[in-house]
Amino acid sequence: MALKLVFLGRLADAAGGEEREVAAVPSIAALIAGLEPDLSAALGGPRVKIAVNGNIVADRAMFTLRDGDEVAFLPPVSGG
Amino acid sequence: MALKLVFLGRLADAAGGEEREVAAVPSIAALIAGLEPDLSAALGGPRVKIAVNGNIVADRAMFTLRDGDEVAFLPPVSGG
Amino acid sequence: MKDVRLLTEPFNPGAFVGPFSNAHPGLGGICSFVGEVRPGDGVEALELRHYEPLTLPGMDALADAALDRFDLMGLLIVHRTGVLLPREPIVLVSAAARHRRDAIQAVDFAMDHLKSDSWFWKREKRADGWHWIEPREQDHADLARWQEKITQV
Amino acid sequence: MKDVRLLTEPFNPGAFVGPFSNAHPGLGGICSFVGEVRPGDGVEALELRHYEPLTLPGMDALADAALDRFDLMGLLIVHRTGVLLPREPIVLVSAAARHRRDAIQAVDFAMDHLKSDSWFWKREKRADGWHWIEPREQDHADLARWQEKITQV
Repeated sequence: MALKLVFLGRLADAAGGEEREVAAVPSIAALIAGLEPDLSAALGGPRVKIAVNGNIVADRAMFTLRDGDEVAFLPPVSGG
Repeated sequence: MALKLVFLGRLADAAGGEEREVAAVPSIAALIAGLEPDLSAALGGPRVKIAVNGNIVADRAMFTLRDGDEVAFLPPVSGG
Repeated sequence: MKDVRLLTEPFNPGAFVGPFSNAHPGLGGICSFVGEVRPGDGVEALELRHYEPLTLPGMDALADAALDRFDLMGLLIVHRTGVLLPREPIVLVSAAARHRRDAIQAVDFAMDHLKSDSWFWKREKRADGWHWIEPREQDHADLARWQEKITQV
Repeated sequence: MKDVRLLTEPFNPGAFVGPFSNAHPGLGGICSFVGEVRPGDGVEALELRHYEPLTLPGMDALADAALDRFDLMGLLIVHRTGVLLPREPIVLVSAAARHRRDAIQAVDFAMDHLKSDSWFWKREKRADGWHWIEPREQDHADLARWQEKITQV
């Protein structure tokens, strides 16, 4: 009963690591709210995209997570 | 007392060779007029540029040739 | 022929361009771009991180878009990940086409999209440690060039 | 670094691009275009004639124009003359720059001018003999792109 979280770019610094496991929760909002306040704030911004199992989530408010999902947090990509 | 003529591209076919020597004449008009009629017609067209000693002639009517000059006849260059 | 690769080790662009060129015997022209880690500005190393489930499919979709948009015989995209030192190649794009404009434009198109629209996060190592690289406005302007063209057509 | 050459024998583009790249240790990107004699259409050979007193100075002036117009570290132009067989390289242009747009645009600029504005006369050998190649309208349109840009700036 777990979710795998992946933090890309500078979000890995905010999370203290590139990956972590957390107990499964049904919504992305609940997932983010359950993390440390600083990390929660960093992940919740509008510029952070979220991918679940390799697919970008279009509407995170409506998305239902399932046990075993891999949730990746993607900050804006770096410039050239 | 001669001029060296150089024929580029298809003008070499019209002249029957890439180079030839002719007796020196003072003007480009006289030079062209002294050649075979078919070649004369091919060289006189507005799309044929003329270089004397490696420099393109801007106003061929006003240009004075000198003994030993190399006169090159340059048709439009080929496309890519 | 479409050839898209992510590499974790240093590579020699010529070792890819030669076979790519030979694989398209009917080509009229081949355009290649190689981007390297620019030395100077106190940068000691560059790290490129990516997210496997998005990065390679994204590069593959970009190659398809270029093949669809330009009249190409083949497209090669090679991109490094991991830690790179100054002067190491980061990216190679090579396009083979019957006519030069398609080859040159496809490379321009692919590089603009790779630079601003692909899933790479970069950080630089300087004397005082690692620093993440932010998005650049110029990259978005470069990308907008291709969107305008779509609207104009 | 400016390097402009007319060659009468077949050449390997990689043998020029490698040393050219190494000669610019501070570069960010290098763009290269190689044009080859396109096989097919019944063409058995291509002959390029030139006029020495104009052709090489013209290529040199073109290189100066590109170096003046774009922010380049170096520009390499290699062009064949004489009789070429299908698949042999005719032309190589390579531009080294700090930033990719300058490198790519310089190659585009140099190729457009080499194709339509340089002193080469070409003829093709087919089963029924040699045929001179005429100017192409597309080449003039390609060249006009750069003149419009001057007016717009």
